[in-house]
Amino acid sequence: MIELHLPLLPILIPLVGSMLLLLLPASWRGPFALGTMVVSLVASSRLLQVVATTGTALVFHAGRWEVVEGVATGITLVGDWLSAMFVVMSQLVMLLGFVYALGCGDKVTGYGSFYTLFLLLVTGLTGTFLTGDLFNLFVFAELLVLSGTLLTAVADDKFGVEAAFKYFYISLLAAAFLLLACGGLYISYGTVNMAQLSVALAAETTPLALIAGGLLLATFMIKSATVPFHFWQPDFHAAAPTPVSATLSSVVVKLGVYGYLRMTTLLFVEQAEILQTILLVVGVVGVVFGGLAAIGTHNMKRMLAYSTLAQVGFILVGIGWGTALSLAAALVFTVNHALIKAAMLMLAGAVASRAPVKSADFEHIVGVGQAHPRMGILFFVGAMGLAGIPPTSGFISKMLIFNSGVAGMGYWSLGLIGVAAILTLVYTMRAFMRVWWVPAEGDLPFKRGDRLWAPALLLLGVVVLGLWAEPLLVVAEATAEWIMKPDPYVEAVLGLVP
Amino acid sequence: MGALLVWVLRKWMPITAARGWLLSIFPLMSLGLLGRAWWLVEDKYLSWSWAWVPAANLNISFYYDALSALFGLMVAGIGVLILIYGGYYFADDKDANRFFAYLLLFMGMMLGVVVAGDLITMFLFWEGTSITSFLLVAYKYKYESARKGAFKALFITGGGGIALLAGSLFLGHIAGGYDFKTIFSQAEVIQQHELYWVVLGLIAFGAFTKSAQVPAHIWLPAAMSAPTPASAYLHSATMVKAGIYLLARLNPALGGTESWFWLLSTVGLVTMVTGAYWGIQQDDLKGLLAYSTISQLGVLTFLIGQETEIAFKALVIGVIAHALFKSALFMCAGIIDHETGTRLLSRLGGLRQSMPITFVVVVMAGLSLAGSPPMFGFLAKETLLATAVHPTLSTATSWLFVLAIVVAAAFKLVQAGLVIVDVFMGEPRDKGVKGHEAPWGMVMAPLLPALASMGVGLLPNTAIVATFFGKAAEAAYGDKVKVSLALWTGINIPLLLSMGAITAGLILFSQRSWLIKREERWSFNRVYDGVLGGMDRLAFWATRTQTGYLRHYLAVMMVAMWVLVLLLWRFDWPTLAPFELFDDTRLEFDLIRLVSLVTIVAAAVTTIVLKRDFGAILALGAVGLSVAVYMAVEPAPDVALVQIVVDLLATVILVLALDRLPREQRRAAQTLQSQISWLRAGIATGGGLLVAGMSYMALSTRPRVSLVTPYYEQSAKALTGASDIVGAVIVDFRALDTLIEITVFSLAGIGVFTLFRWAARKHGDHEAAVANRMEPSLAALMQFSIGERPVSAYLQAVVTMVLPVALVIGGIHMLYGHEQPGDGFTAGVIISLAIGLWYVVFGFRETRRRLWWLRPHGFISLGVLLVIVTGLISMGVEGYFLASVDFGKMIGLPLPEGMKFSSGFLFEVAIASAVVGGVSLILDTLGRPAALAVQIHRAAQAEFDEAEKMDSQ
Amino acid sequence: MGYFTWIVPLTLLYVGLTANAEGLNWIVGLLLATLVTFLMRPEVKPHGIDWWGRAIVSGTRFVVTLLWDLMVSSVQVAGLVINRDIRVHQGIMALPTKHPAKGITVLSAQAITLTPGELVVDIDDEGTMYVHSLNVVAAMESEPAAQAKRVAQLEALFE
Amino acid sequence: MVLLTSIGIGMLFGVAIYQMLQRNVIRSAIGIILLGNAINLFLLAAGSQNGLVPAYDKAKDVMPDALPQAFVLTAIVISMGGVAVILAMLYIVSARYGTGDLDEINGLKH
Amino acid sequence: MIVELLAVITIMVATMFSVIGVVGFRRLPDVYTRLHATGKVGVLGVVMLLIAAVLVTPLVWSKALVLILLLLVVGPVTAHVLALAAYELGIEMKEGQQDDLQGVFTGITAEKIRLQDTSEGVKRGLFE
Amino acid sequence: MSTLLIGTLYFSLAVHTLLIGYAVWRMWRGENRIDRLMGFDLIGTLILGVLVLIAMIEETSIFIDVGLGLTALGFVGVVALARYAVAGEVE
Ligand code: NA
Ligand code: NA
Repeated sequence: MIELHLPLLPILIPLVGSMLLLLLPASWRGPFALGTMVVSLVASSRLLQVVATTGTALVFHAGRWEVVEGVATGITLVGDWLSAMFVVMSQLVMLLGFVYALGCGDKVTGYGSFYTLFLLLVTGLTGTFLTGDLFNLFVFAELLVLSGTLLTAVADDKFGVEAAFKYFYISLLAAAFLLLACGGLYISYGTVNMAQLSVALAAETTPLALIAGGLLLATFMIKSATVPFHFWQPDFHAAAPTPVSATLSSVVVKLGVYGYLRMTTLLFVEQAEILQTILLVVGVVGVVFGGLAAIGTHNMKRMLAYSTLAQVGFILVGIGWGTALSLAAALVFTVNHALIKAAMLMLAGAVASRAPVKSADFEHIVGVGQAHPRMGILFFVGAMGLAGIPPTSGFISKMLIFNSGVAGMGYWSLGLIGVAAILTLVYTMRAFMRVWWVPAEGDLPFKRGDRLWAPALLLLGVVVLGLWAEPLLVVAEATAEWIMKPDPYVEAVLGLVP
Repeated sequence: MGALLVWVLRKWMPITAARGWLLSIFPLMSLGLLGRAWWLVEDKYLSWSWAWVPAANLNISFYYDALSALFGLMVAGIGVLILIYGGYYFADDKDANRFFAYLLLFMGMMLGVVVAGDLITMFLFWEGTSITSFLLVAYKYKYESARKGAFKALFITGGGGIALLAGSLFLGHIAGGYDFKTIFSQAEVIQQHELYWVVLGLIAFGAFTKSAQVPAHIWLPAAMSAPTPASAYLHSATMVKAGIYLLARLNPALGGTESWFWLLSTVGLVTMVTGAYWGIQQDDLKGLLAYSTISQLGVLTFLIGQETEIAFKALVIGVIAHALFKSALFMCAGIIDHETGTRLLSRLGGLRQSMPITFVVVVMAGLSLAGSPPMFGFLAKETLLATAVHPTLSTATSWLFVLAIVVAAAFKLVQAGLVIVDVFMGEPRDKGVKGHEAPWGMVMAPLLPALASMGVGLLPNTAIVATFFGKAAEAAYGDKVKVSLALWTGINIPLLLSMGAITAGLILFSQRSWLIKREERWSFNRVYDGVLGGMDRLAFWATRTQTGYLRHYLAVMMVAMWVLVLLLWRFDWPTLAPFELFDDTRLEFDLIRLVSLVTIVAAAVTTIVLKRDFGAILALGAVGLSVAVYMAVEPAPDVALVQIVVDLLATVILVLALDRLPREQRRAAQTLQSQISWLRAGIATGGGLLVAGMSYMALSTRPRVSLVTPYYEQSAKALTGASDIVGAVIVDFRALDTLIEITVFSLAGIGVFTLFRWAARKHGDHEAAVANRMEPSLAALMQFSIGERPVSAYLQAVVTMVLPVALVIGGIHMLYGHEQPGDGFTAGVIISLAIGLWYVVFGFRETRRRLWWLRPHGFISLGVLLVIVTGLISMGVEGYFLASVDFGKMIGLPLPEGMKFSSGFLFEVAIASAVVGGVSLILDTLGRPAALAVQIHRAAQAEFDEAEKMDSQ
Repeated sequence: MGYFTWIVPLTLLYVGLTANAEGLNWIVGLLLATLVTFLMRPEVKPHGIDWWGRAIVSGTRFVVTLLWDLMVSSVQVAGLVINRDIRVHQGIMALPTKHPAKGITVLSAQAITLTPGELVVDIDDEGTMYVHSLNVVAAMESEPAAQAKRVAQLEALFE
Repeated sequence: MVLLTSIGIGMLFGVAIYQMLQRNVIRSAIGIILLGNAINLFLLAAGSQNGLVPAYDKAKDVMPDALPQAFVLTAIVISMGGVAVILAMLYIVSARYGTGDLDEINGLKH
Repeated sequence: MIVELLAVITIMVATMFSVIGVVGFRRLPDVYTRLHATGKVGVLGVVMLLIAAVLVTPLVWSKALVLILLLLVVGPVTAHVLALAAYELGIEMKEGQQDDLQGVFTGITAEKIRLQDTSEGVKRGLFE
Repeated sequence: MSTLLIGTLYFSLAVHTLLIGYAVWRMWRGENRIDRLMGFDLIGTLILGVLVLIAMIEETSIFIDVGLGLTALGFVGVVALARYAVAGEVE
């Protein structure tokens, strides 16, 4: 029975945990939430393991509303290579977000509902990955949006509310697009089950479905902060409480990436070419724009947020090339970026917490690092990871992306992102120098700040994955192979060979 | 390895010169190993490979042949000396452990580069050298020049690294593998490939940046802010040779083509001449040496470009000769700097007496630099000239080459002169500069290479060395190269040219005051600054797009969404329904639809045109009610009911929120919407057209067939016991949606509460106002907020009754949710709105006193958990989470007709509980009188401060 | 026991709304009404059986009077509205409840307001109702008597 | 009716977008609520309009599609939650920035 | 048949009441007088519709009855609330012949609020 | 159901629907805020009438349930709005 419910458990466990937290005394909440995350991660890892061993998708028909005469009657949760991989990745990073939160001096972590909101964020994200139903995806996405908004709105940062407010507004637009898309697809095909839609869309694409496709694409672009739908992101990720912002900019934006992958490989396979071209263009624009903006901005967290635009740009380029090799590369990039970006944002938060004025503005953190050389080592490793310098896993991702471009003959885009890649080096190293090398004006007393366990663990992972990339690559390649054709997914869900 | 050890042992490391001796064990070991390895392989190669990432076909492999050995031995050998030297240099610097760690790390990386067996492995180490170089240059990071130099070096070599990576990938792609053996075997294929020029360009770019070729050379002088041992090691002897090594290594695969020849020759010669010229313009001793290095690197690049045996002979000799004399010179410069406190030529002078040994060393090394016999440098120059006059070259080319080489050689002689004469001869230009001899070990370190430089020159034809050099050259050349190290090869053209160069150099040196300007001139630094400046400007403009105006963002997104839709859709219309005013079989329904649509649109437009917010809110409520009418006609009573409920709830919440907004602000805000913005209107029209178009398509393609709904219609009653099919979908077929939906709703409640409790009192803005200024008018405030004004007994009595009635209605919605419109959600909203009405009429405190059971957080938690528990019980019964189970039937509970004690019922109760919790929290917080909010804030603050105090203890 | 003044009407409400008169539904309704009453904890005093009898009688009479008033004066207002020349003699007059029980004030206010042409605007702490009337002169004459009649009808409920 | 319905829904959506782009915070909040209404109307009108009697068991005639109705129900509830949160945030933002003008709520830029 | 005829008449009368309610809303001079038309005549229309519904269709009479009672309670009290609000706002009667409430009104008047707004409004602005 | 009855129902439905339109107009062009609020309240009442009429035409009490919700909540809404109209609204 546990096996059967595996695709459900990573959603259910944090949800139950979040609600139980409301009933617990304040001092228990943090550790309990962490424990919940551990259990949840165990479940999701097990899911991935089962997927890996069986080589097919685990499908859970919620409420036993199964497939009747080829029609999915209820909501299906699908743990396939792609979703399981994304879930494990995000829950791992989320777990470390909780670790960071426990050692974090932000007032927000002491608020009664902080961990509840955080666990609901996990629930929402996990749900969007695991669901096989487009409308259900909308519902989970709303959970995700709302919890993220609230977490940021109550952040210690005085701009938290503004950032959250803007994000939420824009997310409402995204929700409207997604609902319109759901409506368009349902009206065209009478179903919102993704496998079913895949079959139907392959048979015939109605004009309405095409419009829905455009709206769906816009939705995912908002979710992954793809240029020009990115405006909320720098504000939001910079203002969020550090443990949250670390997970937002690393894994939550990957919802969009997941969406693109599902769109191009499952739903709109017929239209994959134009979709990929669009992604390629916005990806390249993102790499250049994100890199430049990261150089030009005034705050370290903000810099890292802009950096996410660029890094997601690389991923989009990988998806845009659309070969098995480039998809695998994009997946590897996705995971590595998640770890690195989370670590970097945590470090940015840790720096801010040690600054005389709690802020990640560069003007406030100049020289703050000099009393904290160990943090500097961590940051340097992270910077190398972002810039794709060995022996970090960032190198592996960059190399794989470049390599897939070489093999896939995406020369002009490769050229552009290659040139833009140097921007990463510029902003990371400048930030490093500002904090750790430039002497501070006046004496900076040694100040305790947020604990560094979480970023240290993440960066350890970054280095380990840089030195021993094989397992990740195997998973990524298996995933890429799995999603290259929609048939296995459809077969697993509907139990029929299309 | 060594670096790690340094870090581990940093506590116990002696802060004396002995540190250097101790650490020199590591390069010594490497030296021994490499030498030993060389004996083992003799004239073949040694290779080893390990499947690093099989999934991506990546290996870690090593390839050790004479060329590797040549560079490797050089790296290790000079490394020994540098460490010993560095031990003295940093004799009393506690911090220097960091330096040694970096240096050893670099050494490892550099050795890795030269023994790497494939492009990827090489790249790994290549980047390692860039990073360690960055760290070493910025060793004195508190100085801006150090940081700038380090960054410049990293920026340029990092950029080259990206090019190299791309080039390597292209090369590997063309050759079908990254390892050198494969690549060599595919030389033909590579050179014929249409992407050959791409590969060549990228790899050469990588190599040029690393080896400081013009115009990428500018990082090298800037990197002179590194401590001298690092400069001597990285920036003359080893790292800068990495590019040379790379080109030499790949020569068999890439070399021999026209483009190779011209690219390398041109760049090499330009670098050679300009480096030599700029060298003599330097005031800083290290700057001079740096430019001299650049010049020498140009020479080496040039040589690789040639496709002759003699060139490769010249290459190996040049590499070693340069490594020897230049590291010696650098170390001496360091000694001078260390002992006198300055390295400026304009201040130094007359150090001959005070630093005799150093003087001797400098003379030996300087002569080698000048290329005069009997030094090794002479040999290097000779072979170089021999290359230039090689018969395979066309005459014009040959003369051009020769001219360049002679000019450069003359300049180098001037450089040597400057170093020897200006520093050691005559009188100090600055009287305050006094020198004394350095410790013997420190002087010994440069002495050894200087001696070696002379030794190789004086003891020609040393069989072993010559063979070794020959093998190395052969590895690069790809064919047999015979190297003879004879100094005197008879009077030939190279010798004559050499003499000419020396003469020219001497003349120039004597006239140096005319030649040397030493002032700011145009250099490629301007380009670098321009590039960085341009990048910063672009970056500035990139961030300006983030205007901070939400409506800009929304507008851009709307437009972008349209573009995306158009890209996919491309105006592909289905067959559209013709215009018919009424098409329902029942006219009156269409009439209601029409009227409600008109009402909807009219009321919606009213929300724009009304000046006052209050009227706009009323109009908004009317929109919602009209939508409900449309829905009722659908006929969708369930939806209509919820629409009504939610519309009224939204209206209430809106006015409550509005009531809390400051009046001044609202008054100001109301004046904002006076004129119509056409851009806004255009975007709105765009959105409207899209949705209208979608609706038109959707309605035109009716009737469509739903795949799922027929199943629901048939089996709702049978499988879930529900007559209300929509209700069955909500609590049974799509129960997961509903579970998450109520979680979202509850979350909204928790959120509003959390926001008011925490976010509203950040940064003193709220709190200050609350604590200081509000106190006197607390009572007045109580009166003026909606909740706490006295109302008539009549209204009180009616309102009192509303709540029990609402509870009963809510109860019915839950009990009969699957039989009639209404469900747990409507029950929850009705109940909580009635509670809200109590707040409005009785005030917050009185309400909370009387409704002792109202615990919103608990309601939320219990609600969601009840769903989950129900789901789990179903799981126990049916084996599936959220399965539909009729518990009443199971336990034989007698119930009235139409009522079910099923999972669906528990679901409804749970939904109601969560919704009551959520809405109560919202109304509590929004509807709570402001003054009371103050007290609650204060209580929360106290509680929080307490918690903080506990935390800090 | 006083709670039955709540439980009974609520049960009736339940059964009315569910429109299911079977015994089991009455039981469910009773349980629900009890639960609701328990949650509300109204401040009520216990009544004897005789009170229930009187309450039903006078309550019914009150409602019937009310409906009749409603019909009659609706027609009057309708006539007023349709009349080409609308002429109102409006005004607000004070009307004391003449009974200390708050319940009587409330029910009187309800009755007055339900009657078209008259509308309670406010009630002060002494139970004086301020009635807006379309024809204040006429109302000033008739209302005190009508109010006395209402008090007489309702007195039995609030002793 | 097909065309008129479409135009009606489109206009509602357009007004919603127009309001969302307004500077007055209250109007933009109204825009959000209108947006929800427009979407729900679209889902219901376009998604299920082909029934004659409510979707209840043993209906005597053609029922409208129940699934879009369920979607709309869910969407309504969710957007309601969103509205509550946005209003609360609006309150806090405008308190902190001392303005009811969205354009003045721009502490975060560049 | 008789019942049906009765129903038809009831519906017509109800419709008439609804129309009269709205016409009154249109024609009566001020807020207070209009409340008599909308708040009660209009409600009566719906009540009669409900009665008609019970007469002619197999609708559940008990539900209709509950709804009627609810309307009879809620309709007047709504009118009362609106009238009070109007009075509080200081909206004056058109050609009012008598106002016993003037001078004794203890609630808040718009006047007071306006005062509050100018003298102490800043505080409120700060607070909220 | 006889044609007469059905005709009456349709007639009444049409009248009520049109009255709603007037009420909306009134809400737009009200004299003062109470006037608008009255318009709003009137919309609620008329919609209830429409619901009852639909219930008669459809011969189902489902719409009465909807009407019940409308009545109960409409009251709450109007009371809250009225209280707000006095204390909260700005000129
Ligand atoms: Na329902
Ligand atoms: Na229902």
